[in-house]
Amino acid sequence: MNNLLALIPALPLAGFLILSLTGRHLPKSIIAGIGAGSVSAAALITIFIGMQFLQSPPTGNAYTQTLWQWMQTENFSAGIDLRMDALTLVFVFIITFVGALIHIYSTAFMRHDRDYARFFASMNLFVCSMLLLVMADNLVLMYLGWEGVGLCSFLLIGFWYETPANVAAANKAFYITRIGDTAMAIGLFLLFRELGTLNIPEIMTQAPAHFQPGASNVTWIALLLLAGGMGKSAQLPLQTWLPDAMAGPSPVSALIHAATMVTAGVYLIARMHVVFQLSPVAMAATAAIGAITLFVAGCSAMAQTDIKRILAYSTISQIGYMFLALGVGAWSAGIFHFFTHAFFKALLFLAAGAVIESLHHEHNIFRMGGLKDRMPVVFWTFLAGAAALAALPLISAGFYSKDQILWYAWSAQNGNPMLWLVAIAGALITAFYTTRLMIVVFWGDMKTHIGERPGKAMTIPLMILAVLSIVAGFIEWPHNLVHLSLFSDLVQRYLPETLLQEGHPPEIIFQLVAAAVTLLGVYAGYVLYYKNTSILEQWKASPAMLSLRNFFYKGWGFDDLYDTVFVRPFYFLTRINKSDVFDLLNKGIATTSQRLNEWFSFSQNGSLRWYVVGVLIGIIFVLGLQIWG
Amino acid sequence: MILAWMIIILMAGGLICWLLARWNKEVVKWVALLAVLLDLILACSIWWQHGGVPTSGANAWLIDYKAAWVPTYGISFHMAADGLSLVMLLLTYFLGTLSVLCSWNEVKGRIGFYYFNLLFTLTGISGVFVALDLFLFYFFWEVMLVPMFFLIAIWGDSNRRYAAYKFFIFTQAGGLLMLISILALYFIASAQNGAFSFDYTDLLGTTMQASTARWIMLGFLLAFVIKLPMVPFHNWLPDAHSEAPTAGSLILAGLLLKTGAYGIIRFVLPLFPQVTADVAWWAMLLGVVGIIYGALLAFAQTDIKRLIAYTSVSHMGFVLVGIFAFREMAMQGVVMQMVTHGISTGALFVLAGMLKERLHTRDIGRMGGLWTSMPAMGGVAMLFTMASLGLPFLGNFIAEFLILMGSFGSNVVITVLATLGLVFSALYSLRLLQKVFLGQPSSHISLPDLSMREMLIMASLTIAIVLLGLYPQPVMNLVSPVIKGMEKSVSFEMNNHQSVISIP
Amino acid sequence: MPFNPQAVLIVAAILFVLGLVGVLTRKNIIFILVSVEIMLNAAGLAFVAAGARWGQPDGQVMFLFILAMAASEVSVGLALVMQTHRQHKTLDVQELRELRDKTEEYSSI
Amino acid sequence: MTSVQLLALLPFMLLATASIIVILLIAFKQSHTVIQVTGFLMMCSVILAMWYVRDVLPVAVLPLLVVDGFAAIFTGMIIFSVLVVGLFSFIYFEEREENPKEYYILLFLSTLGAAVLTISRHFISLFIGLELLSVSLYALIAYLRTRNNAVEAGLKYLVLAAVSSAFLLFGMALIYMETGSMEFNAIAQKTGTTLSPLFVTGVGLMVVAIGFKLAIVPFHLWAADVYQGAPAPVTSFIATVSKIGVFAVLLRFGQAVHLQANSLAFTIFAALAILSMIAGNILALRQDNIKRLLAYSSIAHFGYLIVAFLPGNEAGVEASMFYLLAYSITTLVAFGIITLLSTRERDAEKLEGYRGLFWRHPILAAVLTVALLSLAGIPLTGGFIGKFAVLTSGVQQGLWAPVIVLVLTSVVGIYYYLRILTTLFAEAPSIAKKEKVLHPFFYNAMYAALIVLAVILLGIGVFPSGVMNGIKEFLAIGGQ
Repeated sequence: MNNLLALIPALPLAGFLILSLTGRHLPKSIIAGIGAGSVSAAALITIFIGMQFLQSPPTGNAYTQTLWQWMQTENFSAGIDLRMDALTLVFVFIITFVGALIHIYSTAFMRHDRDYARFFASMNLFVCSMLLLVMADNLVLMYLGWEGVGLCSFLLIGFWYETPANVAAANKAFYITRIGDTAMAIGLFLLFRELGTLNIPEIMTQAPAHFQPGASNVTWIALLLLAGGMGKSAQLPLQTWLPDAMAGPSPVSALIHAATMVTAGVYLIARMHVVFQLSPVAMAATAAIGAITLFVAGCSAMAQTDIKRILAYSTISQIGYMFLALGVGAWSAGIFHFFTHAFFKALLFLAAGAVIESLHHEHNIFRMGGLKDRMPVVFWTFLAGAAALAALPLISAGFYSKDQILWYAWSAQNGNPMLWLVAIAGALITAFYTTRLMIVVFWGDMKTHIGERPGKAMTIPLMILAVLSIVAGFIEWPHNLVHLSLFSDLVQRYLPETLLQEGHPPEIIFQLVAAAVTLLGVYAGYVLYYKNTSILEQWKASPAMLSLRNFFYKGWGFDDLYDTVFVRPFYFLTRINKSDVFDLLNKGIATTSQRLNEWFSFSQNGSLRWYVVGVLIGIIFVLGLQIWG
Repeated sequence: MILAWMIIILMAGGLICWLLARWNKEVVKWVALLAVLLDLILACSIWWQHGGVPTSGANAWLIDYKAAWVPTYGISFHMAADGLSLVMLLLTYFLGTLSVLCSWNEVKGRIGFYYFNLLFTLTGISGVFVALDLFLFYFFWEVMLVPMFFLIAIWGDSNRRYAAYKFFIFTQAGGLLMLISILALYFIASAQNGAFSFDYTDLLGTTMQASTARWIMLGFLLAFVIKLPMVPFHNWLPDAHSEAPTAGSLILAGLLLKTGAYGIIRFVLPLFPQVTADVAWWAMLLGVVGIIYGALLAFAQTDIKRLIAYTSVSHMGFVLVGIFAFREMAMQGVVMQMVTHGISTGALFVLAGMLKERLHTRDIGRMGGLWTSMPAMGGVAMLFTMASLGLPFLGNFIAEFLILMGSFGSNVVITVLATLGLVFSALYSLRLLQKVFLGQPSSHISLPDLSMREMLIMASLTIAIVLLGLYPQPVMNLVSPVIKGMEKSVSFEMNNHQSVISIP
Repeated sequence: MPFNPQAVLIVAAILFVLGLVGVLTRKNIIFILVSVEIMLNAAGLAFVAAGARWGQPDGQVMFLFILAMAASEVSVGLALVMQTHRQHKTLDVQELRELRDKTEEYSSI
Repeated sequence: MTSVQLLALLPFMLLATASIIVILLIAFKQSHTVIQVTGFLMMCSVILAMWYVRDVLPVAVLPLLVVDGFAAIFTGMIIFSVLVVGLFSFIYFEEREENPKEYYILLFLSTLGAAVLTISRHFISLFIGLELLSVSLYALIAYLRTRNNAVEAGLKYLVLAAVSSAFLLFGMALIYMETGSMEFNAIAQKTGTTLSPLFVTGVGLMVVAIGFKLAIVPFHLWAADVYQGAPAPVTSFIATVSKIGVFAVLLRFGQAVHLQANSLAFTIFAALAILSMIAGNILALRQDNIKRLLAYSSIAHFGYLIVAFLPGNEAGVEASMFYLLAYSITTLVAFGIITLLSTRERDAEKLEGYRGLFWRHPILAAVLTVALLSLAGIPLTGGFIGKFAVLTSGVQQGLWAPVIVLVLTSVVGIYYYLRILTTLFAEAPSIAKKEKVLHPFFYNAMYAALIVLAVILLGIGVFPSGVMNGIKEFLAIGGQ
């Protein structure tokens, strides 16, 4: 069983190697076979292992496999060691399973592309690194995966590298995440200095003994790790790269920038939960960042016109929910939301991709419309996804996960009403912009003529995901309704229980409020964009609303801010010093010696008389030394 | 003796190349290749014999060869190799082979003299790595200068003369100051031992007042940091690197810079343990300055080889930080950095050379979108830019990670600043990639992708860097006894009097 | 009257300086040669004085040598003067300035 | 005059007879070749004689001369240099001068002067040697009276040399006045350790003459002009033989009266050394005329030599001897190549003329490269060991100021050597037409000689111990 672990990342890796080395000479069918096949095989193995795990839990609730000694010095050693426990299982399942679906979808979606092989090579490499990230037994190996997914995201965002904008977006993504990574690296150094190890289980066991709760060092560690997470998961203030990252192909957005990579931060925090629990400050920071992010991103999502940007901002905001959940100590709820979110957000991106492709790469939702009847499959699947995103009560997976978070935001150990308020506002906004998206894209009259419709290879994954984004929620019900909690039981083999605080209102009230707010949001969307759009016209007239809209549209102007504060000064600094100030020193020396040479040469003017004077000067000098020396 | 043979083989090979060139141009290349390969094999055989055996710290010498040279001055022909030297030798001959290969078609004129110089440069370098007699060391230190000067001055680019002068004069200045220091140390030691000797082992135990020691140590250190190079003594590097022919840049970046680091590790630390501890803080500071300053300048450059040259300044900053952290882990990282930087930056210079062969320009403004026509080269370039920004699973990551984690224990603030270097390295690396290989194809004439020979070069470099990234342990095993031995003499416990600033 | 070497030495010094001034000030090569002779003889005088002070013949011996040397020197000198006159049609030393640093002709590097 | 003394003086007598023989040969209308060959043989015989008599050394020929190991070494160097110079001279003068024969008389005479300097330990012998050297040099410099401003050079040298020897004589007179003796050791005994101001003034005046002959700043102004104006072989003679002789007597005098022990004299020499190192190197920086450039570099090099003179101990003497050896070989090589490349009309003194030499005459260029590297003091060459020895003696005495200046200025110096090197290796403008060799035998002999010299230069650079031991042994003979 343990020996199978290595296969899971190894298969995509093999796929990557084959495709990158020989890919350019292979026919597309074989490329597709290798690319999608490797991931699917990995998915099957995962499911197999998962079955085993559920039926007969291994000792210590984890399978482990040691491949080889990576590096070892006197007091530090890191190995290429894999580990599969409950938390890992959830992530690996999502990565391989959703990944496989997306690969299958891509085989059709990318069929016209010149660099077919390069695409699948990069995708496979991504899956491999992502798997390493979540299966790593020590933080160094995890950092390897962490950087690896960064690389792949860079490669895939800039996949169509001939358009400068795409390359710029790719670079931006890499730079900003790199900032987070650097913070995380420092965190690792500090952690190592304190504990003398980077092996995750050892950290989990030693940390409580070594730090007393709230100690400054552990807070620093937690905050630095959090910063790393914020970078990868596009949380404020490092969120600006994700909307631009939509420059990549839609499957990439679905896999990397919705389902898996962007949730790496969530994984990191959950993985290091012991450290975080030791530092209330860090927990509070996590929750606060989550709350602010989900609100800010939600607002931005309302104003976008590019379908993928809308989804991107909604992703940021949903991950905000996850951070909020982790922050308040609702560990399983956070992971559960990741679980459902992976399905419906991947679905939404894939469906959006289908729409975009059949509308000749039209991204602007206001030039879409009326697709309801012409692309029924896409419509229904998209609807399912949208419902989940908006968290329609009871019938959507999103409800079950998000409702938990809302409830814990108030009532969990570190929760408080403020957080709940923000979260509920976020829910309202989410429902609103989801409805807006649905109505504008699928209702109304058609504005762009449809090209070729998506084929089976694209629709089937859509359907599977659609089903999942309905039913995935049913494995975990609110305690007061049905007593079914398969998911939390599973993940709480690794994560701690969610502790509630005393004296909070009964849960049912929260559920009703949440449901009501969601419906309200839906209704608002319905009114504004379908029933009587005149209101919008009035708003467009008023400058205040317009500027507010632009403010949201620009994502609260973070980009301009960073541009003025960091980018421009940096460029200026480098430009003025292009020719290295220190070089002036050498140039100075050179010119001085030239001058000296000229002066000395005057003495060599060929005049005999002057030469005698030279001798005279010499003798005067010598005698002078004797007299005054 | 085998060490002496390595030197002799190279020298003989060089002379043969020069003489043969009159009759046959083709044979010359093969002779040169053969000579270097032979040495590579010899080095590997040493590794084979001694690599597995972890020798005890005190006498970590795997091979030791000594013969009288100038007895009147107590100068002996003393060569020895421990793990560190061996690693450096392996690197030297590996890159040496590649340098011969990559000048295969690039160099047209005066082939014989070219390979003569190439092989003599390698001679000097490998001599530096094995010389244990300080006079001999200085001797080789200078020997590697002159042929390199010719390589730059004769086969270099448009501005080659200026670059060659600068290179020679900078290094010569450092070298002569080191010579004075060597002499001073020599007399102090001989006054104590009663016997005149330039032998490393005899000079090791020398005791002197702090002030004297500081001056002498500075003499050594200056020579080495100029070679390294450390800001503000780095100005020779961009010119030399950008003007030199490809093989020249490869050797400069891959090997010559390493002689500086090697010198610090081999001589400065063991000979002057106390005073080095006193300057450690400043050295680390300048190292960090180098990291960031080099990165900023690299970002600004438009000449591809200049850009890569400045990245070397940045990377060598890590070496400086690591050495003066006085931690075994950091020291391991330093050695790794010497090797991996040699490989990765060398590879980048080779790529630059290939681009120049195809496009006849070094200006990245006139490149762009080359991936379309040269996907293989693009892929390799991607790999090595990633290496230079320290991506895991490539060797450079191991090096920088160990250096930073090691020095974090000894000086937090410096290390944090140095870690910021990772961000800057991402900036310049991606910019390089973007300007050269990505974006709209500037020229529509399709360029030939990697040839078989170039493929061979790049494949070997790639394999090396990936192997070092995924399984660096052999190298670390090789050097750990050396570092342990130094730990004894230098007593890394010095770092307990350093400022360990704990975070508030 | 008592012999006072210091006085003679001073006289010699004065002679010597006179000769030097002559060398410095005269334009004509022949006069320069003459001035040099004066300087040499001043030295000779000093030697004689020294020899007299110690009551040794060495001073005079040296003087003889100096005379001989001066003669030979002048002979070669005059030969050169003739050549100079033939080639440059002048005996002005300031005219002899062909050999000097020609900074204006230096190349850039 | 005992037989032993006569035996000891045998080499010098041979040297004297050499010039007489040449006169006779001219009288009997012998050809240039014959004279050349005879001269060559005579010089060889001198060396053999020196070797033959080495067992009886040291022999003092009271009161003027002393023949000891010290003298033997320097005379050896001088004769060796003259051998090479004579070889160079043949083609050069054969092509340019209708009657080249008298040249050899003068050459051997001035050689005799230099040789006498090395064995002189008395003011009179010193004076005679010096004048013998100079007076014949005046004629030598101006020997090719019609070309290349030789006469101007000769005249300048004559006037300045005469002035400087006037200073020398006056200084001697002062010292004699003070001490009542003209013999070095006697002077040393008279003065003891504390030197009276008059004495030091005398030394100061003598320094003028010595400094003038060695071309030390500020008595260096003649050097460039004379180097440029004189025929190339004569220039090499000035650069080597005369300087060796004068430096020998300076060393001997210094050793005898413990000049360096006197702080004042020490300061004077240190100052002169520093000045020479700086001025020489700076002056050479952008010089385009190789002969002038070598003049300036020689100024710098004698600055270095004075650094080795400053300690005034055995190590210093050995160092300076080795340095002089390496330096004279190097200079001979350099001027030999200039001679070889000179055309009938003008000497090959323009740097431009050397552009791309390596691709036209690879061997010559290689030899010249070795010479230049040796001048620059780069390892593998004798020049490096020389500089190393000098530095060693300096550091041992802790003469930090001169040593540091030495290092820094030699860094500056490297620049102009590199300039020549890069010119040598620059791409040739156009393959110059091969002018046919007139005297193949001597041409090839000279070619061979140059190669041999280069090899020797490398040899003493890599394995200096043989030479060093030799010097040590001879000095052991020395003790007066």
